[in-house]
Amino acid sequence: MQVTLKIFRYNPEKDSAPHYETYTLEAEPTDRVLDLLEKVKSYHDGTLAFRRSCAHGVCGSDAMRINGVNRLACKVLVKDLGTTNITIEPLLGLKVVKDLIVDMEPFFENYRKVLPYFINDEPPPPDGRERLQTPEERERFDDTTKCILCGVCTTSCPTFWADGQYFGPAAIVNAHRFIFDSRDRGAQQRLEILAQDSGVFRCRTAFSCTEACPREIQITKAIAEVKRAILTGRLD
Amino acid sequence: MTMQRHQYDVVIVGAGGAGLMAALYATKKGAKTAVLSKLYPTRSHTGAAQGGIGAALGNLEEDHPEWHTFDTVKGSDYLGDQDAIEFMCYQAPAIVYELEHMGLPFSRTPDGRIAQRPFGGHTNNRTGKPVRRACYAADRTGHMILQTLYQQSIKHNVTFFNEFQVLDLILVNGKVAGVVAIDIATGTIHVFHTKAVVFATGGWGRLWEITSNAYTLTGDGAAILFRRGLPLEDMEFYQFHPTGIYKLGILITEGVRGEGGVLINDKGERFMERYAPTVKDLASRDVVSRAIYIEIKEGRGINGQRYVYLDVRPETVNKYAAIDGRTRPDGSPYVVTAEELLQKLPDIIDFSRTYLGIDPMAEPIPVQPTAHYAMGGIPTNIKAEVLADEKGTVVPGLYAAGETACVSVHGANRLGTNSLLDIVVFGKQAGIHAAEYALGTDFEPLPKDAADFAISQLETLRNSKGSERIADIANEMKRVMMDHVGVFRTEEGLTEALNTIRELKERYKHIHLDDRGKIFNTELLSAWELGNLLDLAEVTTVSALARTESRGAHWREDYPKRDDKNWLKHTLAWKRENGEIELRYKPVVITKYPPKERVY
Amino acid sequence: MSGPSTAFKGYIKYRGYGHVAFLLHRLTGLGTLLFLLIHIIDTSFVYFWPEGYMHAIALYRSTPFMIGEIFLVFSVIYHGVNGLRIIYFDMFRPDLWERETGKRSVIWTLIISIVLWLPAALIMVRNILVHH
Amino acid sequence: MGAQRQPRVVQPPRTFEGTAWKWMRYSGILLIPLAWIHVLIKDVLVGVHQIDLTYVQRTWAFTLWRIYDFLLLAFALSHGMNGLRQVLMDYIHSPSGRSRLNWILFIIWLIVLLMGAVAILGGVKGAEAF
Ligand SMILES: Cc1cc2nc3c(=O)[nH]c(=O)nc-3n(C[C@H](O)[C@H](O)[C@H](O)COP(=O)(O)OP(=O)(O)OC[C@H]3O[C@@H](n4cnc5c(N)ncnc54)[C@H](O)[C@@H]3O)c2cc1C
Ligand code: HEM
Ligand code: SF4
Ligand code: F3S
Ligand code: FES
Repeated sequence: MQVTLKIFRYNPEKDSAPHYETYTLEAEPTDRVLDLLEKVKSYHDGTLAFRRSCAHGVCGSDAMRINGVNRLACKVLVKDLGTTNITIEPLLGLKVVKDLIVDMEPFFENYRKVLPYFINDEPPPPDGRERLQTPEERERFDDTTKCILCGVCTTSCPTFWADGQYFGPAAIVNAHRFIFDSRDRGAQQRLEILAQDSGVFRCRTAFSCTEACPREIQITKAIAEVKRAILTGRLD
Repeated sequence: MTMQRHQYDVVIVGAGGAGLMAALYATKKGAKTAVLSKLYPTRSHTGAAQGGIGAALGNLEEDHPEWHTFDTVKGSDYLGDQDAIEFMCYQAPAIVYELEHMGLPFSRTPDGRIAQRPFGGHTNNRTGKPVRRACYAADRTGHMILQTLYQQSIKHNVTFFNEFQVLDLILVNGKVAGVVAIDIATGTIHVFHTKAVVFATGGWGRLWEITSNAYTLTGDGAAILFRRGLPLEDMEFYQFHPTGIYKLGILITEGVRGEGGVLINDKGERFMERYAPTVKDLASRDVVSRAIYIEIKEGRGINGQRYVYLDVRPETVNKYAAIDGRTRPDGSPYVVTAEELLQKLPDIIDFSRTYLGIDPMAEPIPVQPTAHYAMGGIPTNIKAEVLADEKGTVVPGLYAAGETACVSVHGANRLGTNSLLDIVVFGKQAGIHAAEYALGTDFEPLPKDAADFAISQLETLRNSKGSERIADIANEMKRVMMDHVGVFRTEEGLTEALNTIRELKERYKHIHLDDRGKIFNTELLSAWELGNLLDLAEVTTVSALARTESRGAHWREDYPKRDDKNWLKHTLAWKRENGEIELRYKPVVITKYPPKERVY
Repeated sequence: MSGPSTAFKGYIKYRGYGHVAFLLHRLTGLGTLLFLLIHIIDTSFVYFWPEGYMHAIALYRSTPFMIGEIFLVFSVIYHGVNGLRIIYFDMFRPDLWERETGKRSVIWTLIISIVLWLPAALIMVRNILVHH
Repeated sequence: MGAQRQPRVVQPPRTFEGTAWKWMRYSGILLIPLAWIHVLIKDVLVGVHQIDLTYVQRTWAFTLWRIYDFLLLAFALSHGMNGLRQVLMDYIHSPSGRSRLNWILFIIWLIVLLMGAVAILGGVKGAEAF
């Protein structure tokens, strides 16, 4: 089958403003959009720039806007798009560096603000073995351990588009992962940070994050749980 | 070209599991440390690892580091160095607990301990039956390790230079003086003046057409050192994982077979019974990959095609578990439900749905062997110090760890779960020893022309006037490697491959780039990476051609027997000034386990 | 780069169920607020400036304003139904913020709002026809 | 395992945004009857053509309606103005800008609230004349 790719192009070394470029190519219905981009880069225009690595949705490199929705290019097959006209644009809310590549640094900066690491200064068990955790306690935060920091959610969030100071869903997801880990002791600190002006209460439950997350993390639910933890102080 | 300089005690190249572990330890030891990675750390391919990390914790049944050691030696087809293997397997429990103390969210047993599952080649040494040794976090173990180590790096304020691709190593008087890197976002060249360097750049699965490896696994570290006159060890040993998704190569973890999945041919037979009567589908990877190839070759691929089925439907699992007499730890018969499998293997089920449109709970998954793991690489000792020759001479200040290194703990064939173990154990060693070395020595003066070689490499590519496209050369290389330097090898095929690779290296000199810019010139860097791959393809083939025996992952149809008399030794390959590859050999360290025939 | 212009670009170009609900909730909320402000002021004229109040009422009786009023009623209904959805999920059933239930609830909210609005709209349309 | 388990409670941090968030929800619930009944009666059942000074005066003759209208005024205005504040926070990012915004909205809120309140209390001017 033939597909038409309309790709956002911007090279700061050459272009004064972004523009769109259209490419027509042969594709299989089972091709990933990433395969199409590789094809364009290999045989049509080597200057096209995009990030990619694992090619199967686990590294989080190739988040971009495909037909108006944030996705990983390696996790969308042509047949799933339901059209042969494919528009590909960079993520919204982050500075475009070149073509489909955006500057992810502000995203990671927000992530680092929520203390996204295990905090527990108590000594581990004297036998040197693992801290115990029941399967139920482990299950409590399982969903949010899946995050690959792809940025799909945060850049689909209308609050973040408008205000880059908002920590964004990805940061909250990673805070959630620790807040609800029965072994962790940093919940108080994290919740205090998240209760501030740029924290969870900026979430307008726009839900785009949940709809788009390639790891199918129930983000809005996680955010609601964090809000509730802040308001009630209960972490169950 | 604009250039910037930096000075650090220790520079770590690569931010996968090995690099991050090294970075954490070097930073904790007080060395001023920088991590350079061409990817954001969390994009590293460690995150793709699924099944588990091996450690004889004995949380579910009796197990001992000694058994782990023996299994690894046997799995390596006796080519692994037994002192190193013993070291790694005895370190394993402590390091897994250490990861847990860093917050790694392992799956749990009902009594709250780290959950473990069986994996290929890991056995109870008394009964020969599979043992539960792989510590796991669902089928996302590598993801959790990578995330946890990155989180700890943030906690300990590790310095990162993200999207910095290292292009060259600077040695002065045989000692480390620095590395040269390009800031991908700006195209600026940076020279890092340093006392110690740890290479942790991962594997090079992109040499093959069907691979489980990321686009970015192009063997940069190994190729850089090779070009700098250092040897590469055991390059002929490259592992093909038996179960990659048909045509795509995406990995389906051995954990699927650990949970009871079986391989089925076109006649509906569980063919592994014939190849490995005791452990069957959980035989080690080389054995299973070859079995699949033989089935395909003998016309028993599904519909005569080049794949077989991996069947993990609950009814199939339960049927064969009953036949095998498999039990739960409490002695009850092993019976699974779709929910349980869904919980233990969520990502596998997701991959099958996304890429194949099938539900593995209702249909079997079409699989074929996929290029997966480099057993060989930069020769190191247990302290992760890089070795310059067969006598064990150390290159002062140079360290390597992870998949790019060859300690050698995997010998001719790696057991599943041993790589994640390898990267944390030896990543830690590299971090500690690099920091200790750096804190006790002075900087070598950095030569003025330090960056010249790297710059000239890039400029040659950028300004090349040819018409060859990178993709054409790469595809041809991948095809010939798949056909002739894959699971089965012959002198004829290897020779043909070598000729083709050398032709491709000629063609590579006449490539054409569309992008001559500086900012995010990923085309330029892909071209540079292709150069690395071609170099590695050549050493791999030359090493394979010389080894006239079959051992582990290196299977020569024309020499189908293991030949301990002539070949119980490691290959070391050098690139000489004139471009020729020179091979030399060094003995295998054998301590407790004399070579025996390997049956599963 | 984040900022108002990026945000407006996103509002227009981004596709998603929850996104539509968010936009409608915001628009209807702001619309209602605008009307409310005007309405409080004009109602206060009954005390401060009764003649002004009659002017205002006359204005409200013109057709364009009466059509606007139909939309106002929709706004109050939609904003209320959607507000209830948000409140219910947030405070009582965070688990309903899951992908499928979340999407479905957006559609149901719209359906319920329209069902509640239609009879009111019919009556109001009739009012317009009767008076003009 | 007992000693291991974290007391799964923390001191709930109290912030303005948290309170505002709760406020939007509580006032929202109250506004359902308040706003809907008001709109139903005034815009749908009665209609602007029936509404004039006399109508207003008749309804406000009942104290209950005055209380009702006052509650509606207070809740709707506070809910709406806080909603507007939240919306504008999206577009105004600097702390100084935000504090200026808060003051401006607060003043508008106060003035409008007072105007409405005075009217409800005072009723139709010169009503005694009727
Ligand atoms: C799909 C899959 C599943 C696996 N499952 C398992 C399993 O279940 N158990 C197990 O034990 N093993 C498993 N393995 C193997 C194991 O995951 C890898 O061998 C291991 O993660 C390699 O780690 P590493 O740190 O050496 O390299 P990687 O994680 O690959 O990291 C390489 C790093 O080097 C950087 N880098 C590379 N080149 C350059 C350069 N030129 N300049 C700067 N930086 C550079 C990259 O940015 C990256 O950060 C699996 C492998 C794959 C592919
Ligand atoms: C009918 C009952 C009402 C309910 C149940 C309700 C509910 C809500 C809720 C829950 C929110 C918060 C949304 C969030 O935090 O994401 C909200 C926001 C808002 N409401 Fe209401 N509301 C009602 C009536 C009104 C009225 C009458 C007005 C106008 C004065 C109004 C104006 C607003 C505004 C402007 C916002 C902010 C919108 C945004 O943030 O995008 N609401 N409403
Ligand atoms: S929560 Fe989902 S969408 Fe957001 S960064 Fe993580 S994986 Fe990506
Ligand atoms: S898209 Fe944004 S507003 Fe909340 S529900 Fe998701 S974070
Ligand atoms: S390339 Fe890794 S997520 Fe798409």
